[in-house]
Amino acid sequence: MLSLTLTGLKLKNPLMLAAGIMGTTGGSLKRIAENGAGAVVTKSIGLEPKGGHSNPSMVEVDCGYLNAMGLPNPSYKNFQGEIDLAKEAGIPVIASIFGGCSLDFSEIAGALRADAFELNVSCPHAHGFGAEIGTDPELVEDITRSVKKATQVPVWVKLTPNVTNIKDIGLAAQRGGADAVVAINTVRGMAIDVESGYPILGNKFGGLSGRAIKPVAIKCVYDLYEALDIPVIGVGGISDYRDVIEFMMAGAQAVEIGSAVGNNINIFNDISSCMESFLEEKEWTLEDIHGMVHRV
Amino acid sequence: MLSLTLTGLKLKNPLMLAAGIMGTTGGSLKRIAENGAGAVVTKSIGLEPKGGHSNPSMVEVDCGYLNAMGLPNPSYKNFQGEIDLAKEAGIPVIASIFGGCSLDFSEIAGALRADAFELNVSCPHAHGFGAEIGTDPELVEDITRSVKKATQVPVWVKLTPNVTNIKDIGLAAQRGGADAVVAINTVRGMAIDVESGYPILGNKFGGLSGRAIKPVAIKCVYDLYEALDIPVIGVGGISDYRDVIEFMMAGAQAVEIGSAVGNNINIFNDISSCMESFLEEKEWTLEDIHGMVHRV
Amino acid sequence: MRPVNAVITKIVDETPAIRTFYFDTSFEPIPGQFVMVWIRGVDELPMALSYENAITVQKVGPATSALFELQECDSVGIRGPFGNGFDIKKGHILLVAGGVGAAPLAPLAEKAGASGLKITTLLGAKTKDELLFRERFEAVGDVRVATDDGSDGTHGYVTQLLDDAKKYSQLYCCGPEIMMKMVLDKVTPSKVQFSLHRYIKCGIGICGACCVDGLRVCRDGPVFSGDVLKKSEFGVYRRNECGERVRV
Amino acid sequence: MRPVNAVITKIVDETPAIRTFYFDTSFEPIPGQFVMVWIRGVDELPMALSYENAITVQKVGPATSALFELQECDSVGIRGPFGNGFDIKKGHILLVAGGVGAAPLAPLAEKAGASGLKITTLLGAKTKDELLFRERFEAVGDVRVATDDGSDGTHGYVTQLLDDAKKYSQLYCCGPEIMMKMVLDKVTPSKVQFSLHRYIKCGIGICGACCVDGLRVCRDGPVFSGDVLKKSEFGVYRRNECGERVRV
Ligand SMILES: Cc1cc2nc3c(=O)[nH]c(=O)nc-3n(C[C@H](O)[C@H](O)[C@H](O)COP(=O)(O)OP(=O)(O)OC[C@H]3O[C@@H](n4cnc5c(N)ncnc54)[C@H](O)[C@@H]3O)c2cc1C
Ligand SMILES: Cc1cc2nc3c(=O)[nH]c(=O)nc-3n(C[C@H](O)[C@H](O)[C@H](O)COP(=O)(O)OP(=O)(O)OC[C@H]3O[C@@H](n4cnc5c(N)ncnc54)[C@H](O)[C@@H]3O)c2cc1C
Ligand SMILES: Cc1cc2nc3c(=O)[nH]c(=O)nc-3n(C[C@H](O)[C@H](O)[C@H](O)COP(=O)(O)O)c2cc1C
Ligand SMILES: Cc1cc2nc3c(=O)[nH]c(=O)nc-3n(C[C@H](O)[C@H](O)[C@H](O)COP(=O)(O)O)c2cc1C
Ligand code: FES
Ligand code: FES
Repeated sequence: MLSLTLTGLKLKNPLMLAAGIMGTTGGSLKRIAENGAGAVVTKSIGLEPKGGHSNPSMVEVDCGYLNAMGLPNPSYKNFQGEIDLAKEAGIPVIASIFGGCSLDFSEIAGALRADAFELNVSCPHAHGFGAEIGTDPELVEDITRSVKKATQVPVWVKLTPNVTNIKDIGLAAQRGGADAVVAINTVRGMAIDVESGYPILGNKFGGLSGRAIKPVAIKCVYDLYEALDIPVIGVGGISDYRDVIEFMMAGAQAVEIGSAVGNNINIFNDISSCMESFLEEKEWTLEDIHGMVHRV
Repeated sequence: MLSLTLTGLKLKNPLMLAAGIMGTTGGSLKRIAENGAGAVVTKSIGLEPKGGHSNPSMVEVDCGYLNAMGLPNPSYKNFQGEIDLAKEAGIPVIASIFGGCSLDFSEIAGALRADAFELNVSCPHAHGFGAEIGTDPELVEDITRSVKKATQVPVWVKLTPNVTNIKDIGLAAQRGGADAVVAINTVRGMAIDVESGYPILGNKFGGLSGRAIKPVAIKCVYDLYEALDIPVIGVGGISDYRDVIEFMMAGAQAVEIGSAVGNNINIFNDISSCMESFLEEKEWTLEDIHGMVHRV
Repeated sequence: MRPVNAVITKIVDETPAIRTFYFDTSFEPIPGQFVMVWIRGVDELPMALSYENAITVQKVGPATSALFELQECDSVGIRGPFGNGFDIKKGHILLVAGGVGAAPLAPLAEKAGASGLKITTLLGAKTKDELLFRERFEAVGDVRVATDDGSDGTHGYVTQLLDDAKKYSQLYCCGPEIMMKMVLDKVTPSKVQFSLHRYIKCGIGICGACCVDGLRVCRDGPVFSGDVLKKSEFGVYRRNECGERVRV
Repeated sequence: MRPVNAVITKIVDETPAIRTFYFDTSFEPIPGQFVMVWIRGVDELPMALSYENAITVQKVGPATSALFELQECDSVGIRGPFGNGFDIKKGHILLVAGGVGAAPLAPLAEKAGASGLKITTLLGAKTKDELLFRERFEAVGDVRVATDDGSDGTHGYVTQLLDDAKKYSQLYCCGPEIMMKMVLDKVTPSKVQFSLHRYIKCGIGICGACCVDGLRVCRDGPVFSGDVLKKSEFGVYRRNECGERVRV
């Protein structure tokens, strides 16, 4: 009763592992798959191996986490084996990829085999002036279009909430041919150690994830659902089944779960079964709740 | 030991009441003043009396609150008495004001007597296309300049975090002649009732405040301190003295406290005394911690 | 807290204009506490809990009318209980209820009765039909009645029955502000607790919409001792939803 | 949790390359748990708690060198304790420690000793000077020593001392992965608990940097039973900070 088709992919449930969580090794992706996820998204993979920012790279804050991992990854040249291993679990494996320009993105997408690509256009490593490329509609459209040319599989574009108007970026992705958008990546944030005056993260600032950002993500999904024709995938602060329902009502066709996996590696199974009971009791289907808030 | 001069105003401590909290009546402003605040900011006051959005206008979420009050206010024509009453407590009273264009703002600032004005340029009622005026640098500069012409007292500009680059807006305020900027107003957010599919707020979406947004506010203050020459006033998620220290280290010269007043009306006294002990133990002055993170 | 989904299990017509809505959820209130009742798509209103799991509503405007259209099995969203509630003092207590003001006083009467206090109630309404919860008050003590039109009890305001206030250890009063002001002016302020009505927006003590001078009705109240109110704007003016002063 | 400010109260040179740093804060660990030690402005590193309030550090690179420059009264930021720690089983237990791997085993020995278990320790190091916590292990049981250069005890690896493994109820092992792999290959896997070393980024079980197959060293570990590791990548390869496979 939770199964669905998302941009052509068959999922047994709408709960996916978010990028960057337990996503660097085939073994960890497989473990999450076996724990009930409908699909898994890998760590964002780039052109060259990267060690990421120096530690501390993650810290718990009120109701969430701040992280600045700095996109550590083994490069796409060393990653196909991990994807293949993850595939053994029998669910779709989506490769998250990043780069500094459309050429980087299309090189990677052209070389990796995965069930879909998720474009992380919210990394702070763009060529040019160091701004996040995901804040520039033209760049986003351009990157999306070039990846669509480089691959046959569905292409999702993951959006940053750190923009004045997320609809503009979503529309750009749609124009570029995206099969879906994913919202949201982390929210810009910073924490300072009051004992010393040092920023806690090695990179000084980072991205906020976890329960703190759920209302922000819900609003982004709501706005994107209104503006776009392609599916919206929700992510940000999900920690129980009610959160998933809330995202779907806002307009998400499926969701991804990140930070909450840390404290509950079995969260996909747990949420699936709670969702089933909830929908049964309400006599609702996934279709019924999808975008419900726009209809009441 | 906590006293300071902020844009020419003498404050006994750097802890101010944020706009929109207990700020509609002279009596409530006075009560906060008597509970230890260094200064109080009024509810944002506009041209005409406004009843605001329909209820629910505020709801508690994880680690914070969502609100969409809709700027209820009695209009500046009915407000001087409240300010005068608040003044009886002997601390600076800052009038927060809003409008749809620079004419609205200067009309109000020209008519009200207060110790300073805080321009709320983050209200969603701008003339034109309904976007928040605080996201447009030119409008912000223009409004600031016209208020500066209309009044002799210090003018602070309160910024929204819902922009791609808050520095641009801060710089615009500075160019317009602002004496300080205040960051941040609430973060766009939404909550949905999963039992019914209704958005919980009468206005559908609203602004997130409280502990959830502190890392976002700290980053904004950090960025503004780097970019601007005028003082930055920090606000967002403060609930204890460590939060205040964190804001000041990020670059805030003073702070405002909003949501946390609800659960602790005596928070200004409480934080003052904790801050004094902390600074004494560390042998630090307010100057030492102001902007400390930029120097380590 | 987010609103809890409360399903209406029973609806009772108390008077021609007043109905009690029972829910499937108990809110375990202190008598005098209130909840915010969200009629989805319409409005959210403060309502005293008249039972552990019920509110008693007078139809006065759009939102209460919308509430009156709900049926059993419909649901509302409820936040709360909020506020302080009444402080029950020992001795012989007097309840002074005007109109729907009887709603928070009836559970107080029952709780005080259960702990053996002596209770007298002065119950007022426009007409005999509109007298609320008479039986609940009678079950725990004496009841004296006043109606504006003289259709039952004393002809006139319930405050006219208030001659022997001195003999009570504590007074509890809820009703129209005018009536409560008359009570405040007639008795020793420190001996009366009033449950106030102000425009409630947030309900959680942050926005300040409900302030009587610096006091938040939703958080510091809704129950206040008369001596706190004596020199305040209570009885003089209240605020409308814009925060403008409106004479009482 | 945010890092706690831990002030260094005492520094003890344990061997030429290993120092113990005592803090003003007790972390009340289960033996085998670790903390993330933030040397401000430099790096944050995982370190086992060698005492309730201390870590014992081998100088191997930039961050540990920076730590060695700190003095008493300096402070570090500490998050933790994290991880599962050792599961102490009844009977006669055997500890197998290689180099700084003795750090998490010493508090285990003391806790087991205090609850009356019989303890034998095989202690290995490059040279006699580098044998860590010998006295702590001797205080609670037998100790047999091996050094790579033969300067004390058996000449060679500590694993050479591992002939009579069957007679112990449980083995506890920490040291270089090569050495731990040799232990795993020599004994009944379900009878050994290994404390693993992997590159730790978040320390809280979210990022996945520390995974051995699907298992998170920082959260599901750092202590794993041998049978869990038997068919894993343990002893075969680990990941560098990019997540690339590196042969052990
Ligand atoms: C603490 C408290 C407890 C209350 N308990 C009860 C009760 O048990 N039974 C009962 O029938 N009524 C109670 N009320 C009053 C009730 O909230 C109003 O009658 C109701 O809000 C009217 O809404 P309406 O839209 O039907 O009428 P409207 O036509 O909108 O207004 C009629 C009157 O109700 C007032 N009102 C409207 N909205 C609010 C609001 N958000 N907060 C406060 N007043 C409002 C208006 O100011 C006006 O005076 C209580 C009020 C408070 C403050
Ligand atoms: C659970 C756990 C407990 C540990 N306990 C101790 C202990 O009690 N005493 C002790 O001396 N050492 C301990 N270590 C190892 C210690 O963390 C490394 O020696 C230290 O990080 C080296 O840092 P460096 O910058 O000085 O050296 P580098 O030159 O950076 O690296 C030297 C080695 O340390 C590794 N290393 C560097 N950073 C990390 C990191 N963030 N996480 C894991 N390994 C890293 C490198 O991969 C390399 O193999 C423990 C490691 C783990 C995982
Ligand atoms: C440790 C960590 C690493 C992340 N790495 C990536 C990444 O590589 N690519 C990406 O698109 N998002 C990354 N994210 C963002 C998450 O995928 C997700 O969008 C965000 O954390 C919000 O979801 P959550 O609140 O459920 O964690 C990362 C998040 C965390 C916490
Ligand atoms: C109920 C409520 C009403 C508010 N009204 C205003 C307002 O009128 N003008 C304004 O500039 N900010 C307003 N704010 C924003 C606060 O001043 C403050 O910027 C924000 O709440 C973040 O601070 P906090 O986390 O301490 O609450 C309001 C916030 C809340 C919660
Ligand atoms: S209604 Fe907001 S403070 Fe009472
Ligand atoms: S270091 Fe991040 S999961 Fe272990």
